[in-house]
Amino acid sequence: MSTNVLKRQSPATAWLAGNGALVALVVLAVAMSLLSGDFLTVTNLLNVGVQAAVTAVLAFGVTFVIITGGIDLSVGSVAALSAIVLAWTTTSAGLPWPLAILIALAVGLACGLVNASLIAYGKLPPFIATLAMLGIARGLALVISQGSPIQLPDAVTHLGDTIGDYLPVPVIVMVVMGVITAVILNRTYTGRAIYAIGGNEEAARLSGIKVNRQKLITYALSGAFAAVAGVVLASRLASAQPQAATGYELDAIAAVVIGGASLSGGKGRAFGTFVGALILAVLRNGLNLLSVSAFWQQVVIGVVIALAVLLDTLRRRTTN
Amino acid sequence: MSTNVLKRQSPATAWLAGNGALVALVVLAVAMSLLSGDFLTVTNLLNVGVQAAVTAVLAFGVTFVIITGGIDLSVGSVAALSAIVLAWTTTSAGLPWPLAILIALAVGLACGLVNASLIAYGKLPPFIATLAMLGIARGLALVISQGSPIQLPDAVTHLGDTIGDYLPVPVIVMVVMGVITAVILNRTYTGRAIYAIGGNEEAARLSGIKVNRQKLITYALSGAFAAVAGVVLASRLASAQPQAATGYELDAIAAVVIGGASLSGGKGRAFGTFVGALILAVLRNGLNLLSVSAFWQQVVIGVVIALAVLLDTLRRRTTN
Amino acid sequence: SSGGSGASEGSIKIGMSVSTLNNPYFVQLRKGAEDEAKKQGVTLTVTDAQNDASQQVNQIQNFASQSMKAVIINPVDSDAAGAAVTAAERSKIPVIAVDRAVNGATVAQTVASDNVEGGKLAAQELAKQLGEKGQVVVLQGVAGTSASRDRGQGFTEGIKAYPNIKVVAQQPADFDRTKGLDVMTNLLQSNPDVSGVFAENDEMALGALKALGAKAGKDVKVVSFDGTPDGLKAIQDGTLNASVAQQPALLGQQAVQGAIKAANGEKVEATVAVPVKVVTKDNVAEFATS
Amino acid sequence: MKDEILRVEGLRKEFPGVVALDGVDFDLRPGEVHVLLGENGAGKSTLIKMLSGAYRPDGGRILVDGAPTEIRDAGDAQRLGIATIYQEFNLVPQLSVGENLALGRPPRRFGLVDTKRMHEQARELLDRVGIDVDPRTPVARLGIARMQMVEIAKALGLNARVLIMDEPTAVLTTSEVERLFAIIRQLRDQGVAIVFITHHLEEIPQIGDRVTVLRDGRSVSEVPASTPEDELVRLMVGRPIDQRYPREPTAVGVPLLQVRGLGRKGEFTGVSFEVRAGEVVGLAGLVGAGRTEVARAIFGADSYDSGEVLVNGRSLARGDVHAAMEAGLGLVPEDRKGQGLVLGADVVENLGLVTLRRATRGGFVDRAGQRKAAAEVAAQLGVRMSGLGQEVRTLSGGNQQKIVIGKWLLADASVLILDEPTRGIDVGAKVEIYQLINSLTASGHAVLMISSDLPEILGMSDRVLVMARGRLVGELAARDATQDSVMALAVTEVEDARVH
Ligand SMILES: Nc1ncnc2c1ncn2[C@@H]1O[C@H](COP(=O)(O)OP(=O)(O)OP(=O)(O)O)[C@@H](O)[C@H]1O
Ligand SMILES: Nc1ncnc2c1ncn2[C@@H]1O[C@H](COP(=O)(O)OP(=O)(O)OP(=O)(O)O)[C@@H](O)[C@H]1O
Ligand SMILES: [Mg+2]
Ligand SMILES: [Mg+2]
Repeated sequence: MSTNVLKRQSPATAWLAGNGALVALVVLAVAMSLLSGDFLTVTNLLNVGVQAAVTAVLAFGVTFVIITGGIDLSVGSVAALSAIVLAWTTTSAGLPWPLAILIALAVGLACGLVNASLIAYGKLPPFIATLAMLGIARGLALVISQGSPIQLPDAVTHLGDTIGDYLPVPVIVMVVMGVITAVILNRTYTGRAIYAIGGNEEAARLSGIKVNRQKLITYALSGAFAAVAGVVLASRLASAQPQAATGYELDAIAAVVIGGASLSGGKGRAFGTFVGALILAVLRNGLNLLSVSAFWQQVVIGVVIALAVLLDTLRRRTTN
Repeated sequence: MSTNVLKRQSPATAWLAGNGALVALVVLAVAMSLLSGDFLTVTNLLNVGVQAAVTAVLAFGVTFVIITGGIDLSVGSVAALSAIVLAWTTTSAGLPWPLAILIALAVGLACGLVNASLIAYGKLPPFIATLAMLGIARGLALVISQGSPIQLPDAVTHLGDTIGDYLPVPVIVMVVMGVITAVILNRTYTGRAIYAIGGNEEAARLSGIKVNRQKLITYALSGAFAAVAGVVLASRLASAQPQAATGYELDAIAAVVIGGASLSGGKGRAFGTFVGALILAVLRNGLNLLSVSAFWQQVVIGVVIALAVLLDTLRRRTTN
Repeated sequence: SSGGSGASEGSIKIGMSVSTLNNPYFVQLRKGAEDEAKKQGVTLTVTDAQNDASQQVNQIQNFASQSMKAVIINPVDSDAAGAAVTAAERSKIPVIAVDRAVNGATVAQTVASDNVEGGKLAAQELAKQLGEKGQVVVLQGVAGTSASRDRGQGFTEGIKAYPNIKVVAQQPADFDRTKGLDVMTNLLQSNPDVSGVFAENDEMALGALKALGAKAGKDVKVVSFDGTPDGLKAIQDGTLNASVAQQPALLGQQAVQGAIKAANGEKVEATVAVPVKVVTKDNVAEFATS
Repeated sequence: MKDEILRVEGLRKEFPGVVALDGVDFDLRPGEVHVLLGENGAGKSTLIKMLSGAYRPDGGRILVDGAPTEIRDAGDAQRLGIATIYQEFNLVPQLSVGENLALGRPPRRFGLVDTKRMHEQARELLDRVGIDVDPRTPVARLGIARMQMVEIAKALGLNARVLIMDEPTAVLTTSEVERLFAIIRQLRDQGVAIVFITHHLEEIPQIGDRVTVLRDGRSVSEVPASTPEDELVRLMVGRPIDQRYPREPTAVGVPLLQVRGLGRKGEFTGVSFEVRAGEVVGLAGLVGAGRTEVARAIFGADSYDSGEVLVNGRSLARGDVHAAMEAGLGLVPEDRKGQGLVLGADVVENLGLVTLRRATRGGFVDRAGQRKAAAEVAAQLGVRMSGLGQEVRTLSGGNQQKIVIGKWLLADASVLILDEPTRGIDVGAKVEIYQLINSLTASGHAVLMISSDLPEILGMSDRVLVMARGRLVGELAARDATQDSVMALAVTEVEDARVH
């Protein structure tokens, strides 16, 4: 319309500008292939996929929350609790496994709803509500399991298997959950409402969006995704550990933020989160392949995460 | 004045409204005294003070950062690194301990400055920059110590002692750091600038505040405070542990938020943070005294933290 | 020591600070202690220091304010525990150290099995299973923890005796089963010819077994540490070749016995050595039942 | 020229996708009020942001006192004696008024901030602009108008040689504007050079000396402030506008909105009125009269203590925005940044927010349909943007305001409450909005319009309600209402309230 429209970005440039983390991932992958001959093999890449799966699924759930401007610290604990509930209901309670999986998902959902109620109705800061849930869910996992791992029945463990030679179920689950996340965020009412709430909660409210109800859905999604991650985690090991996924919340949040979301809300995408989770997985995998000493690993991981995001911000500044 | 200013709060009400956490602390303390006869003894209260000290000092440092709207996940690791550096310089390098303490503080400061540079100049999200530093500082602590704890010379360990019967040095350090925090926040240029940055960074910039420079100071303070906490921690244990203070960042942030700060910035006070740290310490102490089973403790801590903050938000809603 | 003084024993309160309960090994240790306490009719309070030395000091201090008659400490770290013990000493409460020694302060009794020694035994057993040659990887625990340090040190010392065994990689898997699986998977990419694995605890070994799949126990020999129920089961199944069992329940039981004696002012021996035992398929039956 | 304090030559500024300024010339002398005039998005704010150090130019140069100068940041501008009141407020909501007035330069004693002196200085400044607030009040508690006055006080506190004001009068009522003009004249007489931006053309001869007109990022002409309004409009818009307030009254129908005895402790009491189908009702009053509070209460944005709101004869639950919307109410809030827009989202998102529910079928949003609808309103309102994907944050102030109105036009509310709807909107676009109001009433909808712009109230309403001190103090038919009669009502009871 106006005359002063001058530069138009090509679609490719625009897409890249929105996917800065992807550039970092490619750089990292290229570096790893150069440093280790074992990196760029089909099996290893599948391994990376499998190893990214749990973090990625957790991170997809956290993406919803972060877009609303909230945070969910409880996902690791909720994953562990759901896994323990799954194992306990199939073994001690003797329920059939499909029912047990449903119960495990319901537990995750319930944890999310408790978070959401504290936040939406109790007006607790999300940090505090989900920190409380971090302790509560972990404690309950320990109480139920009496602190010991619980074996899973064989049927469930197939969720951790590989179909044929090249189709690991965790990778399938990750991709499916990623697609679900993308569809919810881009195409549904809740998805669009979430962006508005994160961008300006007051404006969203005055536009008729039921902010509390949407927050309820958001945290419930995060809880349910955490439960899925917990089921995948447990089935990979054929056993549920009460202390599983400790500290994964930071990994999940990091994946979301590396993927371009902002903790102040209103921004974030499923694909970015996916790339963020892959960056973390490639990094850990590569360090193992390169046999970096245990002490130095933490240093290297820190430096690479900072560099990856730095690459993104610098690129964004130069293209603007 | 005009008729439409009807409600005026009494000073006491206003003060309480600004110190909601204090109410929660009092309720908690009363509950503990009723439940356990051992709680309300001088020794035990001193214990609580000593046990709160490290978290409180870390939390004071984090308060600056949170007021600017940032976050510092690295404080636990930085505390450990500073402690290791202190122990290493006094033993392996054989430096006199006052010099070693200065070096340890300098290390904390330097970590803070690195965080700040990444955030202010590299435009990294604070979450990512300090998450990277969390790994880097921890890794360096392990590298320097070769993974083993380092004994501290006796002179330094007095920092963990009790002067006479009733003056534990950690408590003194905590109070001093708290007062410093309060003065910086309320009375110095930097303090006021920090609130402005957290409240509206653009407005702060356009008012001539050098935002980047103030952020540099903020994170440097957080790093230096973490170093102080590290020194206190190590002197209490008479040894520096490379794995010390793991996960303390969440406690520190929780203390700040319980104390009334908002993670979106612009709000937060030294006294609130202090009360937040005390709430956490009373809680842990009380649960020990009450012999709550280890698994249930995490559940109870979670529930009580949520209740404490809930009490505050409910009270605030009814008075408003 | 029971029987006659039953009335006074009923009022004995003992506090126990366990380094961490995030590991079945320590859960068993606690169970051994609790069972013994019940049997002897004493009140036992167990706290979890969550692998945090300073939290442990706090807990011991809190025990002192609760007027415990004796304290059992399972140190997060031997050096750091000194400060904790001093706190109890000041209140004249006898301290029993269990599983790990306390440095820099004197305790009434130390009930322990030797991690360094265990590491050496693990090296010997792995060497034996490998026919004294091959490539070995080590799965390390949380960097900087004493368990990881001591076991690693013992293993490194032990394996030196076998020049044909080469340690090709040492990577941290943080005592965690999932990480054991992931790290082992990755190491198999860079070291496909590996024939032996030493894991610094059973949990990581169980993860590694998953990664090794059909090779576990056969083409690749796996030796680990702790002898937890899941570990013993894997030995029975033939996937785990050996685990250095520390009999944690026995440790807990002995510690409580020592604590009761000390609380009653009886003399206790300075050290009680609970033997570590290498559990293999041949002798697993005796452990699995206990 | 020798006595020039500031000169701008060929200034150029590009943003991704937009050339905001394309060779602007402009000069400023001490003791003059130089008005910048231009349509929404013409580049006025961008120009002054380069003088204040908020942006750096991509081309051209700035001369201060005849010497080419680089203004790198706000600190540089302050040192050069340039103070700026931005179009979008730059206050820190959590901090007190006093703190905001001293932002970045608090008085210090022994290196420590001297709070007492800070508040004393604040008092003086607040007195100077004539608003009655305790310097300890957090800014977040002030309404938009008083925030504007605080902004003005803040700039005055800098004692600058050059004072730049970007649409300071957009949210002020006549009396505040007069107060402001008195201050401006006083400063001008002291030799301060003033840049003044406004879309209220009638203010230009009152306060201005010279006018520079910007169009599409270029300075198209410089004329004296006495130039007739029509000529200014032609220079600015490129075509004449014959009818500034094109109200076409329609047949009045049933009451759509009925407000009965609405009250909230300490803010407003006994507010009763109705708005009927086909009607535009204007709500006038001084700043702080409580009009915004009443509007928000009606819409459910805030709760109320007593009274009742009926839409289409049906009573509304209090404090429930969603229910109000379902019943057919709409509200264009006065604070576009805080309440109207998702600044980080694009034009389509913002325009589609109110109608999001309606665009949803089976949980899925028809985004193509949203886009199409957005493109239509944006064209109707003449939103100047690089495309529908432009982040709303980077739109010019007036264009942002058009988005806030646009999203409610899409909603097709049967009663639309407009709170300062044309704040910051240029003359051309205002007429477009008035036409839209006409078509709303023509199709049987009703409009309640709150405005501090009296000519707009008088020109566009069928009835005028006047509020003062939280009460409705009078009602005038449009044909009887004059600026004086409205003002007389607005101040009668309020005399004492405003002085303190
Ligand atoms: N940060 C930015 N990024 C991209 N475009 C921008 C940015 N800031 C301004 N623009 C564009 O520059 C043009 C000029 O905007 P400016 O704010 O200067 O207009 P204005 O004359 O002040 O208009 P108004 O009267 O509406 O306030 C507009 O098209 C606007 O969209
Ligand atoms: N002089 C004053 N002293 C104290 N409080 C005031 C004063 N003026 C306004 N207020 C209060 O400040 C709040 C918001 O002020 P604002 O100027 O936005 O009022 P408003 O009702 O929106 O005015 P308007 O009628 O212009 O829309 C209201 O609660 C109002 O009662
Ligand atoms: Mg403008
Ligand atoms: Mg108003």
